[in-house]
Formats: sequence, C-alpha cells, structure tokens
Amino acid sequence: MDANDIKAMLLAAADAMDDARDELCALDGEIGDADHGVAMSGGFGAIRTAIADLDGAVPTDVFNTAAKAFLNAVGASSGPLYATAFMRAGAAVKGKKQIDDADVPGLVSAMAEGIAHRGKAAPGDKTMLDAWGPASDAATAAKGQRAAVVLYAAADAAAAGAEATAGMQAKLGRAARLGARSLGHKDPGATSAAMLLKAMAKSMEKG
Amino acid sequence: MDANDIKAMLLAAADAMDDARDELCALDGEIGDADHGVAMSGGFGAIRTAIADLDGAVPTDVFNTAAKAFLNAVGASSGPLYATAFMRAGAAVKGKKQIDDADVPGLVSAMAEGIAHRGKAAPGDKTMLDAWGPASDAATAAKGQRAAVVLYAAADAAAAGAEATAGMQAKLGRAARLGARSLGHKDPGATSAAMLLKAMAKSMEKG
Amino acid sequence: MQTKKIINDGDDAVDEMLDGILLAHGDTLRASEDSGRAIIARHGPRAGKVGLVIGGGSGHEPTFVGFVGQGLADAAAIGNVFASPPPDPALACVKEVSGGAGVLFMYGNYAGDVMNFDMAAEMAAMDDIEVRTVLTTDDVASAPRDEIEKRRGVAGNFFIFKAAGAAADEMRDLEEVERIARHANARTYTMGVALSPCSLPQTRRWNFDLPEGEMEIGMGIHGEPGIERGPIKPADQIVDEMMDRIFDEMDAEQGDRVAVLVNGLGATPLMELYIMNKRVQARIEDAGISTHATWVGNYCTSLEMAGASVTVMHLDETLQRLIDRPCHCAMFRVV
Amino acid sequence: MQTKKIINDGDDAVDEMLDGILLAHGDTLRASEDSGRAIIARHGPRAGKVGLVIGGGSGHEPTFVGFVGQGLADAAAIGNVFASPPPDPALACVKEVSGGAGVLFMYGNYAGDVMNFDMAAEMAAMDDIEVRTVLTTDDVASAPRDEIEKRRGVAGNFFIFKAAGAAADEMRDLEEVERIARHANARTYTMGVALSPCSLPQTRRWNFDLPEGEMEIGMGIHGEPGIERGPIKPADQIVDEMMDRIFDEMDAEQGDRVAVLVNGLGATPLMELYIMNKRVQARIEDAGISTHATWVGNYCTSLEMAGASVTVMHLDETLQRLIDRPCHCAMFRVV
Ligand SMILES: Nc1ncnc2c1ncn2[C@@H]1O[C@H](COP(=O)(O)OP(=O)(O)O)[C@@H](O)[C@H]1O
Ligand SMILES: Nc1ncnc2c1ncn2[C@@H]1O[C@H](COP(=O)(O)OP(=O)(O)O)[C@@H](O)[C@H]1O
Ligand SMILES: [Mg+2]
Ligand SMILES: [Mg+2]
Ligand SMILES: [Mg+2]
Ligand SMILES: [Mg+2]
Repeated sequence: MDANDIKAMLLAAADAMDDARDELCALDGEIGDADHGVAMSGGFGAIRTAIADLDGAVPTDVFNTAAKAFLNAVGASSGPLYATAFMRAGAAVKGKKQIDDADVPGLVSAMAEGIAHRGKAAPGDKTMLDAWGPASDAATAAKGQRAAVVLYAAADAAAAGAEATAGMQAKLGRAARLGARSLGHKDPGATSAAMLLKAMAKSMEKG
Repeated sequence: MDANDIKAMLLAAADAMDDARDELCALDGEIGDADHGVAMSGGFGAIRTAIADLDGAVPTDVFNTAAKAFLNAVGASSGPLYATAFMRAGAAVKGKKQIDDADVPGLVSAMAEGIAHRGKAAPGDKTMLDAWGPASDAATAAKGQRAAVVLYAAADAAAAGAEATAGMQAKLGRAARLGARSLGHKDPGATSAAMLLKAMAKSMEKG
Repeated sequence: MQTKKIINDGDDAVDEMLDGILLAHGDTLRASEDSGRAIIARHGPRAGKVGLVIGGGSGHEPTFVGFVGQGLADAAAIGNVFASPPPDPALACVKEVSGGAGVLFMYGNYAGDVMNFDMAAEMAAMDDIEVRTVLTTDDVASAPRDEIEKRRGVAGNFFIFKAAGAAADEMRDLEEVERIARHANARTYTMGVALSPCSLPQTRRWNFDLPEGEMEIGMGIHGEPGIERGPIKPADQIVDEMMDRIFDEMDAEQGDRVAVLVNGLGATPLMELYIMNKRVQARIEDAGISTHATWVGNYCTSLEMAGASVTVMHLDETLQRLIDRPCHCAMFRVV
Repeated sequence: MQTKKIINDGDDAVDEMLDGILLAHGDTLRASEDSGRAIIARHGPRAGKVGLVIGGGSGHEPTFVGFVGQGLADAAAIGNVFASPPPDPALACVKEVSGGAGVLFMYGNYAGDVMNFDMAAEMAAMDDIEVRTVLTTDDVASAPRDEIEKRRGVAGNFFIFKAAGAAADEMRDLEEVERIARHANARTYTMGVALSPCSLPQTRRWNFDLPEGEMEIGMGIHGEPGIERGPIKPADQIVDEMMDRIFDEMDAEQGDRVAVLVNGLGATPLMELYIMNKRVQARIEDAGISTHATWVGNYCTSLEMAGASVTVMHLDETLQRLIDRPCHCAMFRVV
C-alpha cells in the first residue's frame, strides 16, 4: 500500500464525516456544544484539499500534511487530538515508500497513542480514546492478517467502544460538567472515531 | 344622574377594557404595534383608582379626574385623545350637580369633538373618530329619549362605524404606512370606542 | 403560552428597568423630582445652553435613555413599552433642563408622540419656556418620498440626536440647533429588516407573526408591517436591497463622506451585524464615497425582535464635526 | 427548517465577521500578517510590556475580539464558532505582541482551548518567547468548589482580562501580571441562566432544546447543559438564586466593594438586564457590601441565545485600581 492508498483512505474518511456531520452535531448537542460534526467534516475537508496537490509523496508526507491541515482548519478539541494522531502515524511509517499489512496495526496504535498523549484522557473518561483504545488493541491482536481485516477489526472494536461510552460518566471535555447527566448519551468523538475507521477499512478493502 | 352614576359608568367601561385587553392588542398587532388593549385597560384602570377616592364631587370633577388619570397612565395616541375627550365632557356639564337625560347627547358629542380636535383626523381616516363621529350623530338624533337609550344608540352607531373601518385605508396613526394593506382589518381604536359606549349604556340602564 | 422573559410583573417592567438604570448609571443620570419617567443628565444642562429633550416609548433601549448625557441629550421622557410618554414627564424634562436659551424636543414621528409632546410644549409655553420641535423621519421604508412628512423615526435617531446634541453643546442658539437638527434629519436614511416578532411584557404574546424562514423588509421598530415579506435571503442580498434604497434617496457625489450605523433590533448577534457591515462598506466604496465612522451594535432595538437596520448619514463639514464631538452618555460614548 | 440568520455561507461567517470588524474598527485593530484569525491592537503592544493574548471560539462577541485594545488585551486568537482557535493564530498573536517581557495567555478553561494554546506556547518557546497561561474559571455553576480547576470561564472574563490588561499596561513584569490575573480570576464569580438555545451558522439547527416556558440555570455559554432546568421564574427569584450561589462562594466582609456585570447572552433585551440589575443591587446592599461599578449589556454572548448572567468581582484596592484604569477597545471603553 502506497501514499495513494493512504490518500484514498483519508478521502473515504472525509466523505464519511460529511455524511455524518449533522448526526455528530446532534450527538454533541446532547452533552457538548453541538459542533463536533462541523469540526470533523471541516477538518477532513481541509485534508481533502491539502492532499489533493501532493504528488510523489511518501506515506509520512501524507500523514503530516493531513495533521497540519486538520489542526489549522479545526482547532477545538478534535484538532490537536487528530493532528497529533496523524503526526504519530507519519512517524510510525517514516522512511517507507510502501506500507505492508504488518505495518497497519502499528499505524492504528500510533494514532491511539497520539490521542492519549495529547488529551491525557484515561480509558473510561468517555472520550474518543474509548474508541481508539479498543481499536488499537484489536488491530494489534489482528496483526498478521490483511490490512482491510485489521482495520475492520479496529473499526468493530471502536464501534463497541463508542457504544460503551453511553454507559460512562464524562470526566473530561465539555461533557464533564454533566457528571451523571452524561449517562445514556454516546460520546460524539468516540462515535466519529468508529465511523472513520470503518470508512478507512472499506476503502482499504476496495483498493 | 349624578357624579356617582358617572363613576359607575366609567367603572363599567374599565371592566370592559380589561376583558377586551388581549383582543384589542391582537387587533392592534395586525395593523399597529399591538398595545392598544394595554393602553385602554391601563388608562381606565388608572381612572378606576383615581375616582375611587373622589368624594362629594360634581360630574365635571369626575371627568377632569378621569382625563388626568388616563393621560398620565397611558400616553400613546389614546392618552391625549381620551384625555381631551373627557376634558370636553367635563366642560360640557360644568356647574351641574345633576345631569339629566337631555344632557347626554351633548356629552357624547363633546367627547367626539375632543377626539377630533386633538387628533385632527377626518372621517374615513380609519381611526377611533370613525366610531365616535357616528356615535355623536346617533346620540344627537336620539335627543329627548332616556339616557340609556341615547347611549345604546351611540354604541350601536359606534359599532357599525367600527365595522366600517375594516373597509377603510388608514391615513393616520401607525397603520397609515400600510395603505392598502390596512384594508380588511378593523381599527382597534374604533373597536374599543364601541365597546366603551356599550358598557356605559349598560351601566346607565342598570343605575 | 407566554413568551420567555426575565421580568417580574409586566406592568412594572418599565419602572423597574429605570430603577436598574439609575442604580447602574447614577453617576451620569438622575430622575426628575417631578416625574420618575423624566431621566435627566447630571452633567450637560447649563445656563445659556439650549436644552435637548428626547423621548418616546420604552422597548428601544439604549434609545432613548441611553443617549442622555453630556454632549448629547439633556433629558429623556420615557413612555410605556411602545407608547409615547404622556405630557407630564416631557414637561418635567423641560423644566429640569431649561437654561434660559429654550428647549428642543426631538423624537420619532409617531401620532401618539406628536400629540403628547405637543401638549407638553403648550404647557411649557404657559411657563414662558420656548420649546421647538424637530421630528425624526429617517425610515425610508415607512412612506414614499412624496409623503416624507409621514415617515417614521427609527435607528437614525442616533445620528440625528447626536448632531443636535453636539450643536447645543457648542452653545449655539435655539434657532441654529433647530436648523441643524432638521438638516441632520434630512440627511439621514435608514432601512430595516425583521426576522422575528417581539412581545410586550404586559401581554407576553408575539405582537405579529413572521413564519419560519421568512423575513420582512421595512418593518417598523414597533412591529408595524413593512413593505415586503418573503423568504430569508443571504446577508449580502439583504444589504444590497437596503443600500439600493438608501443610495436612491441620498444624492451623494463622488468623494462624499458618510457615517454608518449597522444596528441590531435586539436578538441578532454581533456576528451577523458585522457580516452585514462588510457588505455595507463594500457598497459604499463601490459608490465612490467613503465612510468617516462606523458604529455596529444594538443602538435602537425592538425588545427581543431579531433583525437589523442600516443607517447612513450623509455628512458635510458641520455634521462630521458634530458627530465627532465627544459625548458621555450612560450607554454611548465618543471620546 | 433552518434557523433565521443574516449570513451568507455559514462556513464563511467567522471570516466575514472579522472583515466587517476590521472595516469598522481599523483605527484600533488590524489582522496579523501571519494569520487572519489573529487580531492585533494597533495601540498597546510595546517594548518592555508584557503582551496579553486572549482568545477562544467565536460566537461570544464582543468577547474576545472586542476587548483587544490599549489598556486591555494586545491581541486575540479567533477560533471557529464555539471552537478553540488552532495554535497558528495564537502563535501569530504572540509574535506580534511580544515586547521582550514575555506573553500571557488568558482564555476560558475548556479542553480544546487548553490543548491548542499549549501547543502554541510550546512553539513560542522554540522562538525563545516566554509564554505563561492563566485559565479563567469564573462559572461557579460549572463544577463544585472542590473541583474548582474544572470550572469554565464565562462572562467573568470581562473583569479578569480587564484587570490583567491594566496590570500589563502599568508595565508590571510577567510574574506580577500572572499573579494579578490569577488573583482576579479567584475573586470573580459568575452564574448564568438560559431561556432559549442558539444555533451554529454552519448547521442552522438549535443546538439543544429548551421547551416553551422553561429556563435552565447554570447553562454554559456554548449551550453545555446546566445544573437545574424548570419553569421560568420571575426575575427577582432568578437573580436571588444566582446571588445566593455567588455570595456562597465569595466570603465578603461588611463594607467590601464589588464590581458587577449583568450580561446578556444575545437575545435578551436591555430592559430585562436592567430589571435584573435592580435586584442584584438590592441583594448587594442587603449583604452589607457596596458596588463600586456596574456594567450592563451584551459582553459575553452565545450567538442568539436568550438568557443572562451575573458576574461579581470581589474587589480589593489593586483590583479596583485596575478595573478603573482607562482602556480603549473597539467594543469597550473605560475613560
Ligand atoms: N482530553 C481529551 N482527550 C480525548 N478526547 C477528548 C478530550 N477532550 C475532548 N475529547 C473528545 O472531543 C470530542 C468533542 O470534540 P469537538 O466537539 O470537536 O470539540 P469541542 O469539545 O472543543 O467542541 C468529545 O466528544 C471527546 O470525544
Ligand atoms: N390622529 C388620530 N386621531 C384619532 N385617532 C387616532 C389618531 N391616531 C391614532 N388614533 C387611534 O389610536 C389607535 C391606536 O391607539 P394606541 O395603540 O393606544 O396608541 P399607539 O398607536 O400610540 O400605539 C388607533 O387604532 C386609532 O384609532
Ligand atoms: Mg463540540
Ligand atoms: Mg398601538
Ligand atoms: Mg403604542
Ligand atoms: Mg466546540
């Protein structure tokens, strides 16, 4: 898999975020400030534009470009979190022109670590880390299988993790002030994380 | 009929305005600024309070007290118009302790003249004068009959006049800017005028 | 269902508001002894100076009370919500601010206000105080040009009062202050647009309805119906319709200067007003004229109505000097 | 159905607003060369002075951009609606205002803002500019007292930024300005109430719902849910609930002085804010303390949200001097 496959993956994610924009805003409205969909579709929209004119790049360039584009388009909480995730992903495959299936679990884990590092969230805090954490574990467990399989495993784990956030009390982010009132609502960041991974898996399957 | 009968008449009018407050505001909302009911119930409410502690007064005192009370409680358009109407009524019966049936047409006409003088409206301008004008004519025509009969005649004429305002284009007041768009809407001031006269007639009948 | 308001008894709203204003701004404002509805500038009125008395219904704050202060109005007579004040407070204002040089009444051209202020002027005459009156008629949507005398006064009051107040502050005589006030009014043009109704504290019902997705151009600041209702348009189109109409009234020559007010009616965020201002300024530049000063914010409101208005004052040397002259009001300052 | 707004493309709203602001206030504000989202005070930043950089999401105007100017903030980093600015504009602000004495970041305590401004601070460190950070946490409803570090910054920013800006304007060093900023934050208490939701320009959907007849006490300025929802109460009761909570936090002694801000969230008329102020001042007097200065108006908004907040700053000699110190911002002045 080369830089173009990474681009394709990000473009698929961007489309998914456009489709989910209003749904994610509505989710964020329940326990946050109703803009998560705007942030994610805006951020990936910026990635779409930025990677379009990026020729002869290696995967790391694509990830670094994505990181900068997302960060400056969005700000918010998701900006630094995903920017760091993409920078870590870029670092994880530094120097490689081609990425093979065995690298994919490391990519997912690197993104999860970036988010954990930047956000200082703990598992169970009801954040996107509760999707990315399980995704990372599942990807690692699926190591050795085809990239698409690894990503589907990660996506499924992220989806389960996102579902589980409904049962968590928010400890960080805007929802934290809610305490018990945040129960019963899925965390928007965890939800979008699952959607992203699914879209990436799909595109990997095709490509 | 003495000062107390005048008071009773005004109190009856005050109750009528309270009942009609929201209806008159709604009418005013269609072609004006939605406050005519507030002005009329507020103005007559002030009259109610002012004449309460007014003992051993002659009719003129009652009318003058009503004029001042209404004016200062309301302002707006209706304030000066009804204040002037009441001052003219007071002048019309100046010096009298008792008012007999023959004085009543003069009272109604005095009020109509006061409104015409203060507002400089012409018949057909779609104002309260289009109720008070016909009321004055009807009262004069009914001269010689019992006070209640005179007032009922005035009230009926006012009601008919108010209905007719729906077919007029406003030339004065807030509705003037509407031109043709004011067609089909009854003038709130004409409507309240008819209600007032009816309440006064009723109270005269009883008393 | 009642509209949502943070009030106590709706009938007390105006008086409680005035109490709250005097508590917040007691350093610059006081109530007259004769009437709690007559708000007087602590600094401003002085011997030999023409007294400027403004006023009208409540619900337009900071108009009128917010423009009382040194260098602007000497006093404001305050009516009930959307209702002209009665003569008494206006007369109380006259007595408090009269410095022997006469008093000028300035207020929007509404039937009720005219009747009440005229009665006050008659009473003042009995006390040998000369009172002149200048009505503001800046709302270009409120009547055709050939019936200009029927037009209403709206947000343009801000500029018109400011010019007259500055002229009085320069110690010009009544004749001159009146002349300048008329001149300022003649050169001030406002167009408004409403997006939602407002509601009176006493009724807590919407005073008209404006269906979802619709706006009304030319609506009055009391919710008086306007000239055109239709679906909400993009900001640039709304501003273009306003500016076309304003330019149409104002015969400006290349290089002329204007002062601009982009005014919010109450519920419209600053973000939207500044987006409008971007287009307003572009149109002014395209017209080959230039903006001397711009104000953006809620200067003449209609309670919680959503909407905005654009006012353009066509400056000349005199008006520019008067607009720039410092003033210190509770809710407005030029330094 | 879309909410009613006077905008063009919702995604351009923030940038068009900033253009409109610079067109109206170009005499005091300019954009940085490096970032159109970094708004710099033309007067204020100078050699040897600590640079004060504030910022946060848009939609709260006049917070933050309106408080940029001589004597207050030197620059503001502007984010999307309700979203922290990215590090770039914050870094651009730092470079523009750094006068060799270090830079202080001040902004509300929100996860997103902390992450973005921290990244900017790290980048500034690479350029050997020392940046310190003070988070505002005045919203007493946003977390219990034992988790005070989790509280959000809301309308109290107004007082806290003002104090820090004045201290920097007095040419105090970074250490001292930071100390004063923390001190000001620790003595500033805000309680808010919301009556209606607001909507983002990009979605034009209500960001939460607040049924007819209901209000929510303690709601955040981004519509984050508050602490108590129920039927709308009379103004005096609402203010009492707010003041009880504020007094509960602030241990004032007889004769202490406070500064008061009665702030509108966007769609609430001045009439209601002044009615609230009447009660606020009564409660302060009953508590045996006194009000040094009061501001009433829209200072920290949530787009078109209806509602209000009350902020009390517990003054001491230093804070009183700093609050009184003149400042000249596009949307706020002390003279
Ligand atoms: N410290 C954190 N660590 C990890 N994720 C976080 C953190 N803070 C917030 N988030 C995630 O960010 C999401 C909200 O993102 P978004 O709405 O775009 O930003 P904002 O909260 O600034 O409006 C939350 O649902 C949560 O998953
Ligand atoms: N010049 C006038 N002459 C007679 N009646 C008038 C005049 N102007 C207005 N009115 C009457 O006043 C009524 C409106 O009164 P009101 O709503 O209380 O005052 P405002 O128009 O100041 O809000 C109109 O319906 C009309 O009948
Ligand atoms: Mg959010
Ligand atoms: Mg009316
Ligand atoms: Mg009225
Ligand atoms: Mg946000």
